[in-house]
Amino acid sequence: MSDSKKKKAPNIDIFRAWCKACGICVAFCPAGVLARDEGGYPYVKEPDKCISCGWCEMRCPDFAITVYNKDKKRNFENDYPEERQGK
Amino acid sequence: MSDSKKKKAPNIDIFRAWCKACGICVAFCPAGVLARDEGGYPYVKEPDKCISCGWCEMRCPDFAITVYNKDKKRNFENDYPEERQGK
Amino acid sequence: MSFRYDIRLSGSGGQGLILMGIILAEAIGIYDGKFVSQTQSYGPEARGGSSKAEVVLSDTEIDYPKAMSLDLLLAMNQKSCDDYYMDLKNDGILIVDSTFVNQVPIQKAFRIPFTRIARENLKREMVANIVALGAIAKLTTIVTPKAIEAAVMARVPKGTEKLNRDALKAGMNAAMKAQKASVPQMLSERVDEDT
Amino acid sequence: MSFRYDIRLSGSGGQGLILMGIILAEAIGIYDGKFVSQTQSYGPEARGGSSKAEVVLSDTEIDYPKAMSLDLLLAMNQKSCDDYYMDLKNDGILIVDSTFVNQVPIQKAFRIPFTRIARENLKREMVANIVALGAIAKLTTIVTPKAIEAAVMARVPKGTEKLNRDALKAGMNAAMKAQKASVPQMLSERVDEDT
Amino acid sequence: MKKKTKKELLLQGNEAIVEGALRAGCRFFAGYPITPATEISELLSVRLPQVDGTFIQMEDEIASMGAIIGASLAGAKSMTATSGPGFSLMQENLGYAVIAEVPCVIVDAMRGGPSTGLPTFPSQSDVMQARWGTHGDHPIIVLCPSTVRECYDITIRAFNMAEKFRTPVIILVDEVVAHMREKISIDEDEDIEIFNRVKPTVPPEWYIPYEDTPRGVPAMANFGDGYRYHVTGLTHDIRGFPTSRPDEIDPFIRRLFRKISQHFAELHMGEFFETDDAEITIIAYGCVARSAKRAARDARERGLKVGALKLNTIWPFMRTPVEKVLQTSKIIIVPEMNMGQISREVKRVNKTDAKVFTINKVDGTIITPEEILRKIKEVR
Amino acid sequence: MKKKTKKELLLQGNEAIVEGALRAGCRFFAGYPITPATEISELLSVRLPQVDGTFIQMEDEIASMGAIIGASLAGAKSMTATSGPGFSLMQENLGYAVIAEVPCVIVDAMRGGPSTGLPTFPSQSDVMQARWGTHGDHPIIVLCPSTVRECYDITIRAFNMAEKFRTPVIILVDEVVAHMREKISIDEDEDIEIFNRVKPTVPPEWYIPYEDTPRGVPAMANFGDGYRYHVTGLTHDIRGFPTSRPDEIDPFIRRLFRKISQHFAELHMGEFFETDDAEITIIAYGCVARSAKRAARDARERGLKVGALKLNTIWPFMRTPVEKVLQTSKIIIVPEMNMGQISREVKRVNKTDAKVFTINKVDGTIITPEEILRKIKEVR
Amino acid sequence: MAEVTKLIHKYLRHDKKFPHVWCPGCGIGIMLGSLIRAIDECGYNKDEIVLVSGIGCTGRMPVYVDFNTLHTTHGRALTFATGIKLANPALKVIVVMGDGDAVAIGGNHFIHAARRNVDISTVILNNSVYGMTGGQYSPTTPYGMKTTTSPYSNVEQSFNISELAVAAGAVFVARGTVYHAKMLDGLMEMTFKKKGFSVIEVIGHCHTQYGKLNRMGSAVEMMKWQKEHAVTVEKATQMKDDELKDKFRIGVLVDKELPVFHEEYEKIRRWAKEAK
Amino acid sequence: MAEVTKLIHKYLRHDKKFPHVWCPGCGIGIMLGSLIRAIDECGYNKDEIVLVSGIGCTGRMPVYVDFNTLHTTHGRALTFATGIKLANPALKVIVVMGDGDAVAIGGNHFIHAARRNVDISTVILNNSVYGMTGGQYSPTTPYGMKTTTSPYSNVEQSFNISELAVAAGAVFVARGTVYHAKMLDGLMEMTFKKKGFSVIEVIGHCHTQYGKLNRMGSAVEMMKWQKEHAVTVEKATQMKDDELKDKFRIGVLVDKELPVFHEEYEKIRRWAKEAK
Ligand SMILES: Cc1ncc(C[n+]2csc(CCOP(=O)(O)OP(=O)(O)O)c2C)c(N)n1
Ligand SMILES: Cc1ncc(C[n+]2csc(CCOP(=O)(O)OP(=O)(O)O)c2C)c(N)n1
Ligand code: SF4
Ligand code: SF4
Ligand code: SF4
Ligand code: SF4
Ligand code: SF4
Ligand code: SF4
Ligand SMILES: [Mg+2]
Ligand SMILES: [Mg+2]
Repeated sequence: MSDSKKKKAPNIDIFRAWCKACGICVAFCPAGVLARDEGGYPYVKEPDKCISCGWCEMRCPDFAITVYNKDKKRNFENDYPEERQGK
Repeated sequence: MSDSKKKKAPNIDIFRAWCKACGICVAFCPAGVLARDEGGYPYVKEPDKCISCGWCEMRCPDFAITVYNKDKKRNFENDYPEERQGK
Repeated sequence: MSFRYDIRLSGSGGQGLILMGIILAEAIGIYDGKFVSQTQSYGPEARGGSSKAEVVLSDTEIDYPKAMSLDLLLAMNQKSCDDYYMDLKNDGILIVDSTFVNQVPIQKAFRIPFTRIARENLKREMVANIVALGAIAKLTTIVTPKAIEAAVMARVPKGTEKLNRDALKAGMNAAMKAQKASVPQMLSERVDEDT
Repeated sequence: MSFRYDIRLSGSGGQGLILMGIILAEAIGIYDGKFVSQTQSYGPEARGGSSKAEVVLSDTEIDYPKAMSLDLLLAMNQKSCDDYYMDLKNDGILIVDSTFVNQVPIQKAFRIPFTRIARENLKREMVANIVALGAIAKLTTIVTPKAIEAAVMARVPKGTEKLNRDALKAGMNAAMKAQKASVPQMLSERVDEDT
Repeated sequence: MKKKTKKELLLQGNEAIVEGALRAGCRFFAGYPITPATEISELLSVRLPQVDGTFIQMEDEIASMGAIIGASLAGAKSMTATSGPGFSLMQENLGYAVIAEVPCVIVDAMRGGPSTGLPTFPSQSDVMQARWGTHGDHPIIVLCPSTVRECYDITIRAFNMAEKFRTPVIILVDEVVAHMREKISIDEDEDIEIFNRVKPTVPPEWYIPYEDTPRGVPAMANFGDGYRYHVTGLTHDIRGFPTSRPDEIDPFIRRLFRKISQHFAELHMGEFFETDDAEITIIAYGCVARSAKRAARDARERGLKVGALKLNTIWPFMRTPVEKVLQTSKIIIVPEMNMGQISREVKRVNKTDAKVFTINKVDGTIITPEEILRKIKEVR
Repeated sequence: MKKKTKKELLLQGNEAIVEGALRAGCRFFAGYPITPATEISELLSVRLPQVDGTFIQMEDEIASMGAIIGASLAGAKSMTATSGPGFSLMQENLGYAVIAEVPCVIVDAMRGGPSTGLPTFPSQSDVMQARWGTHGDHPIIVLCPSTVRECYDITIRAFNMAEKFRTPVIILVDEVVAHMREKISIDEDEDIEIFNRVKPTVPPEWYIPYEDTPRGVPAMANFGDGYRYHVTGLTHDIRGFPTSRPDEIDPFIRRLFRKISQHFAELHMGEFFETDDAEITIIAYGCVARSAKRAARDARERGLKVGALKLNTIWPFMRTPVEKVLQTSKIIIVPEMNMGQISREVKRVNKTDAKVFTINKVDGTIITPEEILRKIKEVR
Repeated sequence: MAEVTKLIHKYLRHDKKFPHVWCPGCGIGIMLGSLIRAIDECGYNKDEIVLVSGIGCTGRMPVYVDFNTLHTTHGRALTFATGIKLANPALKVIVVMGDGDAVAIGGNHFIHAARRNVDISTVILNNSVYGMTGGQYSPTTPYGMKTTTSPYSNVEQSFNISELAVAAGAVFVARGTVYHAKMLDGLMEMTFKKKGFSVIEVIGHCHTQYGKLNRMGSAVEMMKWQKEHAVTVEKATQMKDDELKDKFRIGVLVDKELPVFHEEYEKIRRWAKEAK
Repeated sequence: MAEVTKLIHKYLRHDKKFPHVWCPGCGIGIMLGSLIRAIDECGYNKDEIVLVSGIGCTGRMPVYVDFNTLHTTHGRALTFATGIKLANPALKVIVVMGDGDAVAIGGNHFIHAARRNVDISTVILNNSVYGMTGGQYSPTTPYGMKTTTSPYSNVEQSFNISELAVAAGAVFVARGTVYHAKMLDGLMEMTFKKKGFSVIEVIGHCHTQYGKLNRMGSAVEMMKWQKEHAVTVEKATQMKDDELKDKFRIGVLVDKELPVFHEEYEKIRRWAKEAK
């Protein structure tokens, strides 16, 4: 796999039919990847900045956003000790 | 008031109509004043031993026993600090 | 019409009347094979107060399950005797525990000191009810002595079999005595009726 | 028979149709002094979905409180237009928000872009309902402009009076334009009927 | 254009119930939110403290019913409001209010059932529950408004009856009427009859809290008034103490019934709408009574002699008015938003040759005038 | 003297209910103690664990009703037992069992009411509550034994009906019958019909949990059987999902009624006692039916043509049998230990000239044969 | 001077059937004595007291005493009491309940009344069983005990009523026993004097049902058990955990301040009138 | 790989009306995601899960997911769940409730199920309000807040759901927030794996009702509040009382062992058969 392919920007898919434009994904994206259109709906404004953390997907109340190519390790910003994560 | 009068044995009155012969007054009299007849009913067996503590009266579930000439100070054997007695 | 016999067992709360009722019903129903229905005054309200159990027996299905006109009344205390004797049929039988019942309102009654017998002869006041059952078996034809004994044995706690068997016996014996004593009275009663 | 006029205001959840219904009913009932009854689709189930408010007015007590054959239908989106136009009387009036309603099933409709007017002229999309109220006051005789203005003023939050007055005005103006445009259509419709 | 006066208001049925309650003197409300009765709670939480009353939201409907009984015993006119599921939960304590003779008002805003059913859609299916919902035989007063104005008036009447007869009074309002807005004018100076419980005038030693009186209703002392007495849900003697003596129970239970049955005329409210010459009479209540009147009007326009009898009192059943139309009409139609509840009663009292037909709707939609008209055409 | 066999027993009505339940396959009981139903709990706490069943005492009757519905959904035949106050509390979840179509059996051992009333005395005053106690219109099956034998048999029938019709079945037993002891013989080898719920046979993808079927009763999968479906107390479509579409609700609610009404003949149980030539027929149920039979016997002895109709099915109302005696008898007497509940139904269906009289007793004592005889003499 | 019984007679309803309904030796009667003495000591007049109960043996108490008395439905006493207190805050509202009444069917009302801090004094007689209905297990029946509905053994954990009251927010929680009758007088008095939702759990005994089934002996025996297993809060602080293992604490467990419902509601009324 | 959403889709009932019923931004949807992921992580199969709810916005959850699902009556979910678990202990029973469902009308069932230690995992979404009925105060609405039935101010004290669970005897109690969604996955998983009565309180938000009335802003704003006011149990141990004053703890609050009801009952069955 080429280097460029590895660093390829993640593919973020927003499923408009289910999205309710709540703005949560946009507000909490740690990398400022997402923005809201005039209707309040999210769109991927800065695809390259995405760090594949998956937080947008995790917090979307409507299962309307999908992050492809996410880091297998589930790279969430996590504020809770590993041993208490229920694994 | 003469000395003998002061020491006069207390008058213990058992109201048979209400007494249910439970035996509580007898069992917990600290001075062994009371005893049970064949029907289980209490009677004053040793009037002179009575220390006027009033416990029999206090614990009778049926308000069937009265201690006259009780010490005004309410001379109960008490296992609870004065300040917590709600006065 | 079919044969029907109405019994009321009455007294005060602690005298074991409900158990008596059950044993009697079981003896009549299960061991003697008749139709039987047993009812009772019920509930915590009855604590300490009056108590009564009724047994109705018949050779066919029983419709009304409570005692109507009594063929047999057992009164284990004065109050129940006073309250219920009016419900007796003319030829009904009254049996009283003469330990407690002093005033018997009608002549043709059997007076037997069940409690005294239990207390003095058997040293256990609580079997007064079994003593009374023995008497009933003797004084009436509604239950066989065999059936009553089997029913008692099936219901009493283990280890008390002898005591209870003795109690039954004592009751039967006392009944025989009473029976003799009361015969003339009953006859005189009958005579009265005829006049 | 007494005069009765049935109105349905319809659209989607967030378009303020219930408030419209209340204001219209209040204008007609309290300020114009007619009998009025207002009902609505109700409940959290209606969240985000369709919404409708109905107003019935009359010069006597109103029996059936829901709209029957419609004298006036306001459709603020396509779905409600599609769902309800069949309920219009032959000479009933259809008013649509042409911002959202593209396909108007009948000819004699007034097409007014309430939402666009609110959004563009008044910079507040949420007053589209007030714009529509203005239009209704103009296009029908069921409510006086004075009454509608008073009712609006009584219900809107403090500080928004001017905005809402402007919205009403804008609605009335738009209605006058639409009225002119639609006259021939209405006539042609009538002609059709006669044939 | 008329001037807006303070007294002309566009109110929802639920709001009018609140206004009626306050006007009647209600000063205590305990409830638990439920659609479609919630507005009553919400508005009273605003209004009651303004008049030194108390609003409390309890942990459930059982508690709400308990609290209003307690408040009433302490002297406050009290009320709760709920819908079917909550009404089911109130049944045990409702029976308590009956046997202990505690005045209070319960509003059941009917929605589709059974169970959670159709929370936001109308129904009339709690009519029989209102009569029979609690265990043990008991009389009950149940009223039912058809208009916003009636919501106001009937609520006042409900409080009056509760106080007058020392009994819980139920208001059954359907979702349509509860949420409908109509203009009503409320004149605060108007001379409306407000009834307050009759208090004992005898000295405390003479007070017999459950005394039999000619009216069947004993005087009621409030807790704290100096008449110390005992209140219980057990069958009790005239002094309020538990009894299991048949000779005390029987007259007591019968008095409970008598105090209602003896005042039928006073309790029965309704409207004859062109029934005098009607060959067909529609008997209806709640929102459906409006469709019924409309249908009667429309039918008359078509030359059919149709009338309508509106029932505003559901229980005790309006036997006399119903018998009257049974006598005069050949056909009776009972449209109801249930599978047939009041129609059973109509049939029960029907000793004539009149035929009783039903229209039953249980799909969450109101019975329309057309549906009634269709039935008229079908059966006449 | 006959030999005691294992199968001849002197049992209380309550005990016979327990035996019947176990025989029918009951394996789960949740309840809360209350007089006069407590023996059922107590005995089942001994017996259920012996047969790998579960007994649990819940925190109240609401919880008990919830638990038996849950247990039934998980596959166990389940039951609860209570008396009036607890029965009132069960009403909400009872309606749930109706709309979600969950088989279960509820015993209400009737005592004097209303409210706490007369805890240890008999009554028949929950008859209408059993029909109408929960909010929302709904059908219900209610059975009522008169003898200890019937307690056993009817309990088995109740479980069978519950399973067959996917519905709660109520057993109303009065305190007299609940506590009366009679001899009954139970043959464990006897070939008694035991009905178990019909499970789906289709693959899970095809399963339609609330499908309309000719019988009106859909097949029922247990939770865990591999048919994952949704159960709700909201009105639902055939797949079990909430709906507020009138075109889905209407057939659903009507199916609930139809599955009962279509099987009246099967559901109706009772006894005609010398009614064929009877000029006077007594209609009764529960312990009073025994007095009725006795009264009929005694009357016949006196030369009066009196019969009795015993109702073992209270709801759905035994219209056809009742109509039959209404046709043949000139006089109907309905003695009840309430202020007149079933008599209302008799009057409702009475289209003949037969006169319907009532005997109502609410003082905690049973109606005696003499009282009925007295009435017979009074009215004939 | 026979002040104790004489005083009690001042408050009894003599026209009611005495001897009372309770079994010989039942602790409920002893508790009733304490309750009366504490009320007397507090100086309330009879007319201002409302004594409310639910259903159960304990629930039978109000009928015997000459106050405003209210015997409600099973488990619901606190809901009625809430209505009474809020409709007329001048009344002193005391609620007596059995353990089943209070924390089985009535558990929810109990925790909510505590949370709201309605000014009610709550007296709970905990005899670990449903006495009235014949000895079925209650939520306070200890694990392993026999009752008529746990014939083999109770498998449920039990509530600690006082701790539950604390967790729910009661501002005053005390525990006593009927054996320690004198101490009970004092605790009862403190409970009544406390403003807000105060609770006293009274350990009693039901020897006729619970005691019998578990071979715990007569009323006397069971009271001896109370004597031996109760430790005052004060003593308990000086004891080790294992010494305390089979003991329970008596005395004042919690005494704190929180806004009282009807006083808070007075504020609401002021604000409401201002907003009008 | 889009495992998160893909995984979720594996469990959704697609034939049900999506988007779901909840308001834009409502935390219930986020919690649903966590719940599904935790179930997946635990490795349960769909057929063995029974998801039970009461009535409320939160109560609407079961309809969307492909398990055995049961939408009961308001407040009663745990009673149905108890019946299910005891009738078929092989089933994994999970109950989801709103705060009102769980501790207002359902409070008694909650404390009793906890006391009995019935093997049920209980998930409570605490949004401090009755969402479904339009924003009335609930037992968890803090003192002083406005709701549609406390228009001036709420005068009641509020329950701490987790503490109540502890006092009632729950063997496992955790708290999380919908903001801390990842942590929630883990806590949820632990809750499900625990045998006995386990509880997870999930702090959510109802911005459309409660948030609006108290000017707390949008869903995003309210989630920021969660972020700022939550402190993990671990961190909290290192913080001073005054630092913790307006904070709440998230993480595992209690994890202990007690006999589990259905296992205990197995013993009873053995004894019962022996006694037979
Ligand atoms: C709704 C309802 N359910 C059940 C009962 C039956 N019942 C009466 S008292 C009681 C329990 C009594 O126990 P407790 O509260 O501990 O009081 P105790 O008798 O032990 O003093 C029960 C279950 C009832 N009266 N009402
Ligand atoms: C017996 C009963 N009472 C009241 C209601 C009305 N009701 C439905 S949901 C609800 C409260 C919802 O609040 P919560 O449990 O916190 O859930 P949320 O909607 O906030 O998620 C109420 C009171 C009902 N359905 N049933
Ligand atoms: S979080 Fe989900 S629903 Fe909200 S805006 Fe983003 S994609 Fe849409
Ligand atoms: S994956 Fe992370 S960085 Fe990428 S858009 Fe989502 S939240 Fe932002
Ligand atoms: S007063 Fe004290 S010493 Fe005297 S008899 Fe009573 S208990 Fe015994
Ligand atoms: S304590 Fe009272 S009731 Fe018991 S024996 Fe003594 S006097 Fe009698
Ligand atoms: S049953 Fe128990 S609690 Fe009730 S009075 Fe008797 S001893 Fe006391
Ligand atoms: S009302 Fe509140 S809790 Fe309910 S869906 Fe909307 S935001 Fe969520
Ligand atoms: Mg107890
Ligand atoms: Mg909530």
